[in-house]
Amino acid sequence: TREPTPETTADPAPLRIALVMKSLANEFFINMADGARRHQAANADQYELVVNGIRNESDLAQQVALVEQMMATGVDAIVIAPADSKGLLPVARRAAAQGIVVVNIDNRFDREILAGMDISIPFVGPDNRAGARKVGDVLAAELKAGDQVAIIGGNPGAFNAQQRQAGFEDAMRAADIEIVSVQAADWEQARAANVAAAILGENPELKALLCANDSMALGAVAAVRQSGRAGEVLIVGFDNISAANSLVQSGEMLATANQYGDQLAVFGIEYALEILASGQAPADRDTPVDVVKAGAGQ
Amino acid sequence: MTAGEPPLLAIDALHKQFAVPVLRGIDFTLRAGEIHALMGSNGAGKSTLCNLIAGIHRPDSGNMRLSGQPYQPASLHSAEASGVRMVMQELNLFPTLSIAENLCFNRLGNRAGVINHQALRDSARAALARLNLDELDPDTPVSALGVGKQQLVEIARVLAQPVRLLILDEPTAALTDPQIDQLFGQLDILRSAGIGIIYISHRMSEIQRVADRVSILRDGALIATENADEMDVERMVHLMAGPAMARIPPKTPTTIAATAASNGSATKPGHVVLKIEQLGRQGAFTDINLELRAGEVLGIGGLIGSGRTELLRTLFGADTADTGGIRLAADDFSRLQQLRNPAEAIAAGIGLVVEDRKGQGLLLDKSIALNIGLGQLGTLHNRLGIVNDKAIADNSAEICRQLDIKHDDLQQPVAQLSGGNQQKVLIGRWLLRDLQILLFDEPGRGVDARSKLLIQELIRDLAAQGKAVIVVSSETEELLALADRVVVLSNGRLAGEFTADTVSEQALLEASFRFYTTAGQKVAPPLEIS
Amino acid sequence: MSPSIVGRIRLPWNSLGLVAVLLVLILLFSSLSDYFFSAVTFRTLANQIPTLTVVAVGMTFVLLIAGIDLSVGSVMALCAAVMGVLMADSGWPLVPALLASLLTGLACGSFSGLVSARWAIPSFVVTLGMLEIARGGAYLVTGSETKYLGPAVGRIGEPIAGLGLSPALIGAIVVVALAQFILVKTVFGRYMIAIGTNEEAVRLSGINTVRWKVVVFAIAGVLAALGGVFQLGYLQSADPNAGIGLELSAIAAVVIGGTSLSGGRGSVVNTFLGVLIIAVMQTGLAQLGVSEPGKRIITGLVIIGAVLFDQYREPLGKLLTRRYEPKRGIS
Amino acid sequence: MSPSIVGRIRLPWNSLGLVAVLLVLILLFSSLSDYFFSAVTFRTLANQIPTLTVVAVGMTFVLLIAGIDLSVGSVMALCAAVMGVLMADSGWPLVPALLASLLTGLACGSFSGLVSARWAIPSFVVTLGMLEIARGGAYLVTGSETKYLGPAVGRIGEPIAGLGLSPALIGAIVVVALAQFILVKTVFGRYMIAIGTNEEAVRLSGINTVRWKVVVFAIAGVLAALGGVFQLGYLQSADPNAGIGLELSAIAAVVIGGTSLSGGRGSVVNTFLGVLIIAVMQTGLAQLGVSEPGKRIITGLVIIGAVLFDQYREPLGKLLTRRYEPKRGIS
Ligand SMILES: Nc1ncnc2c1ncn2[C@@H]1O[C@H](COP(=O)(O)OP(=O)(O)OP(=O)(O)O)[C@@H](O)[C@H]1O
Ligand SMILES: Nc1ncnc2c1ncn2[C@@H]1O[C@H](COP(=O)(O)OP(=O)(O)OP(=O)(O)O)[C@@H](O)[C@H]1O
Ligand SMILES: [Mg+2]
Ligand SMILES: [Mg+2]
Repeated sequence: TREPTPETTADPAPLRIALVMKSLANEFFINMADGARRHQAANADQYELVVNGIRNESDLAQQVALVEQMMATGVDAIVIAPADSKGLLPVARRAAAQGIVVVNIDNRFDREILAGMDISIPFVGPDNRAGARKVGDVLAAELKAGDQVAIIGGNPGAFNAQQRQAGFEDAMRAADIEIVSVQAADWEQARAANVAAAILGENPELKALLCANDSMALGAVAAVRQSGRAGEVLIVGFDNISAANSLVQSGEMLATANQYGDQLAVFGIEYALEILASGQAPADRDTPVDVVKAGAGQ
Repeated sequence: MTAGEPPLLAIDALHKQFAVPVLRGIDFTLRAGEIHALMGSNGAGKSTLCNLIAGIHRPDSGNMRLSGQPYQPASLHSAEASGVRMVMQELNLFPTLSIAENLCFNRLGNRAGVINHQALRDSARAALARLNLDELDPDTPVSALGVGKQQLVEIARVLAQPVRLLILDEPTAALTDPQIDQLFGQLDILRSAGIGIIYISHRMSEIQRVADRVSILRDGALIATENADEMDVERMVHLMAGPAMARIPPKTPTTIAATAASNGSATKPGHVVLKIEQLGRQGAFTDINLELRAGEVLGIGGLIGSGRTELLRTLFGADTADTGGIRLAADDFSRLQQLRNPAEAIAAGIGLVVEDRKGQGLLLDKSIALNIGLGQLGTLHNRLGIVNDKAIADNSAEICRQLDIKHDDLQQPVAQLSGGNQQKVLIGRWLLRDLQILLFDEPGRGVDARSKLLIQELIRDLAAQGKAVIVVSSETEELLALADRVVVLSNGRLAGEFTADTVSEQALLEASFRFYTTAGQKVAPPLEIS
Repeated sequence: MSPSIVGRIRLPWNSLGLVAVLLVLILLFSSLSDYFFSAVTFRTLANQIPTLTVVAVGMTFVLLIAGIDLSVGSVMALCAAVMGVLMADSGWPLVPALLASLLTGLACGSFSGLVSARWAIPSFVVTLGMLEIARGGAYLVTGSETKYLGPAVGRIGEPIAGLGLSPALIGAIVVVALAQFILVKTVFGRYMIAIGTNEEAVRLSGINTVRWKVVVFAIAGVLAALGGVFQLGYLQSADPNAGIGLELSAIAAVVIGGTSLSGGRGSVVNTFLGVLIIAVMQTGLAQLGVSEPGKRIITGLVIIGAVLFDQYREPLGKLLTRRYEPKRGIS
Repeated sequence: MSPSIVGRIRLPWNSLGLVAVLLVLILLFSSLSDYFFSAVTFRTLANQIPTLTVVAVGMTFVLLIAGIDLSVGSVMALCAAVMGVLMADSGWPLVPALLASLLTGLACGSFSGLVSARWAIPSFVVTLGMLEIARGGAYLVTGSETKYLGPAVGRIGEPIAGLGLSPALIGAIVVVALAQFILVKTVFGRYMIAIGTNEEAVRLSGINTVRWKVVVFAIAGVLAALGGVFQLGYLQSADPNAGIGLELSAIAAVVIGGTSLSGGRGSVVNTFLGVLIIAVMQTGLAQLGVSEPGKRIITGLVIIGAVLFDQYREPLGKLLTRRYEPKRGIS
């Protein structure tokens, strides 16, 4: 129907790009998807977009299946935010082998393994570890050496959970602040609240809680409030979902990290289009991660 | 022992206690090649004794010898291994397995554990043939059979295997005469083959027909063993009841007139309360037309599987009819309707005492009080919905007295009661409700002679109070004793109606066969009934 | 088991084993952590249990009639979401929003109950479907965003001055008491037990089993909603991903409380004890900072251990069960 | 629904309803998406179903004996993890690692079976415990990170040249065929059904029900392990978080296949159809790029709808069940 773009005279159909995400059930990825859709609407003449996410962020098999289903629908490019930095590589490779352009966003494929493969998959996205480090540094600035903090992590084994935890630890170590406890709360608000409450009970001296995402940060806020130590215990999160943002503005949270999710997918798509056009794979590109603090930008 | 060689089974000083002592020092012998009847009122301990012999329970003390050898079965299985087999009082089939698989359950496959269904079917057919059940397809799942047929399959299962000592615990409770004759035919064969048979039944006539010797149990004690021909009905009833004499003198009314008279309710036909018109249900019965009058007891006879249970269930709204319907006096019979569920039936003043007490009647592991009071809960509570436990307990106690239900405590689970007493609990539930029309499906099932008379009297009283009653019974005696009018179902169709002067066992029997044509379903002409 | 469930007489005795397990856990954690046995910890617990408690009470009723409700987690999320959106976006005041949320729960529960009772579909399947549907609904109404409400709902979860107990906790305790009363004293309670024991027998004694089953699921739905409200008060925000896996925790609590999965036997009080056992264990493990694998393994062992212990505290009970319920729905 | 499911005679007839549902779905998606009805799609499906299939077969056996196994997801993850670690870190070759993984599954299954059968603890509780334990184990062995194996295990999942089918798929189909044979043609199969309907009677006829129940759970464990192996081949890596919620999908497949949750009635072939229905639905929805809420809601409705349809395809069947199996374990 649409006018074929010059670089695809080979096939008359418009380009089809699949965006495969970790989940479509939380704000961060919803923003990502919306950003992508807006971009597609603006460039409707260039490509069609199919957006998919898995029901449970840790279900690799289902995401692999998604990629295959997209391959089945003969897309020209797949922009993927992998649920795991290793588990998704084989299928990505198969896609690439079929001549489908694969672009990796949000969380990075494992470098060594990728290197070991005969393909190159460009990465566009934030460095979770660096981002967490930044947030950690902002927190450290509020604390003094020797203070006690605790980390509430995501699903153990989830790649970005590990990255963010590592980033937090880097920052704390740098400011030699003591991490008294590291516990997982599976990205979940209620679970985080319970874990945080327990940690607070066990550590009367606790000065801060570092949470690997904002949902858990919200839980931590509740726990701190209930323990009557609001103000004494600082809380930082990650992702800058709107609820967390308002808490940061109101000062109940110290800071969170903004990865510009809405841009992320767009960058990926632009990369894909570029490769489809030029056949050249551009270099990896780290997108910015900014710390959101009270008063600072949304 | 008279003869030199030891009896097939010798029991002495057997004790068994559950909550209370159930068997106290039983001495008992069974000779090879005899049919030994075991009689006793409900809860006397018959089933328990047999359960001990069959290895289901273990005695507390006392010992058993099987043809001289010490015999202590560790389980039903080990008992069967030594040739002792039992048909239990309650059904123990696997509903979702086929008849064939049930019949051959403990010898299903070859050494590799693989089943040869053809072989299975063949041996099943053979087993069924012995009870003249050729019309049953071995592949039918047992759940598709009526209770009576399931009982026959159960018997066939036991008969199908080699046996030295056979125990039958009320095998005929759900059977009709032709099958009973068939069964007795088999028993005679076994007897002459030198098999010892323990036979439990509450039906005097049967005892006199088949038994060589009779032993009477009372309250867990074996109080007499005599030759059957030396023992008449009065004596048996007397022994079972014991010195604490039965409230009502034992009697076996034989004709409708007799009953009617004996109950003082000269059968004056009241006004019609229910009209059944062209009622039919796929695979069970067709084109049933009947009128039911206040103050009458309508008996329904027929062979097993003739559709009686289904007819009652349909009247009660438990199953849906495919054709026709009923008219009620409430709206002057203006509306031909079908009750959609039991709740509607009760609203319309109809109650049903079901046939399958275990599966569809009782809450086995719940208290006697709850089981009897279940139907009343809806009324016995205050505005807040708080149950009036006192009232329920009182009612239950009263019912237990009326039907003399042998129990230790109203909070006792019904499962702990003997079969007959369980049946009485079920009946009690319905006596407590004041309904205009009551349907009884095999009310006397497993109930001892005296209680049976009690129940019959109660039913007559209901009629006398102007209620209308339908009684399905496979026991011709019971029908004659109870009913003002008897209709017979044959293969799901009405096959005749009888009143006091036209009825006879022979007539009922002939009617029962009327609509069975195919060779398979035709049953051998019945023997004369002594 | 024995008739005792019907007569309240033996209830306390039945609870003994659970109380023992609970005490053991408390002693254990107190000895392992200097801070466990403290007001703080118990305030923490008091904040956590209301949601699980009310949901588990609803689950107890459902299991009593030999049903199951897998949808409680999603339904809770949906109801919290509805309340959150109404307050945050549509600016409704607390009470009407709260009622709307309870109504949502009522609707979900009634739907599940109606479909499964009226058409005799296993409730497992119907509520499995509802689990998906309600979760989808939660995403829809929130646009998959966590709704932050702030102090507006705070008072639900904050201790009432002087009393030291939060409305949520009080509400939960009232629910437990009321439910136990209903179960033991009222006709409805008897019907639940009877239906769970032998539904057909109950139907054939002229009781409208369909209606009562629907009522039970409706109650479970409302209680799930209430749980959502409590959580909303606690977290001051509505998360569309809340309550994932809640059904298993709830069932675990109920079963630890000795309620039979095949229906006809159970006690709300014991369910509450089950909830406490789970909550104490989670808090304790978190306070000790046990590693994630450790937490999982210990949790698993405690679940099995608690039931095993409870079972054998009263071997006679077991024999009776063995003897009279050869056919367990889910053995 | 009708008892006849067990007799092989009526099997085809019983499967009709499911086949119908399946065809409807396929037609629907084909009409909605230009890409759905293509060889590629079906190859995709072929890659996805093996794991769910074998796990669901194990679940069918467990439900047949009126049990339930909630631990399959975690056990699968644990077994895949064991295999992954052995190959990646300890450098074991494929076959021994595979055997070790199956043994792990066997151990987990036998443990659950033994505890629940020997001490008459509801399998729901025991396997709920095992769900936590095995997950913890998976975290332990992998150190909570995904193990990448690469092509070493790839061939399990890759289509065999010429044949076009992957060993995994072939394996899954063999399992289905074998299991159906066992169920219908062997003594063991009949015992499962008998235990599911009247365990006591089976025990009385001198059969060691405990042993058979343990065997059933052991089989379920091994099949969960096999599912893990297949997934390992598919992902070429072992993820300790794999299989979360798998138990529900498996049970959904089994129940859609018409197996009774209260035991005694079921068919492996129909379970397989249930798996296909679920897989087709997921693939179709993904290809259409339906929104997450949409996916959830549609999935839920299809689950309920499929069972409802299957139930009423044969209303007589329902009456039979009504009349002769009043006490449904989980109704
Ligand atoms: N498991 C049990 N626990 C407690 N009491 C029991 C148990 N089984 C049987 N009883 C009691 O033992 C007594 C004898 O029961 P049994 O079944 O042997 O009577 P029966 O002679 O067979 O009566 P029926 O003619 O009604 O079958 C009854 O009082 C019954 O309540
Ligand atoms: N749900 C059913 N499905 C198939 N056949 C049935 C069903 N219910 C009853 N039948 C058959 O229909 C006939 C009527 O059964 P029903 O139980 O009503 O007979 P009955 O006269 O009461 O004899 P009994 O109850 O003593 O077996 C029997 O052949 C029975 O096997
Ligand atoms: Mg008896
Ligand atoms: Mg009948």
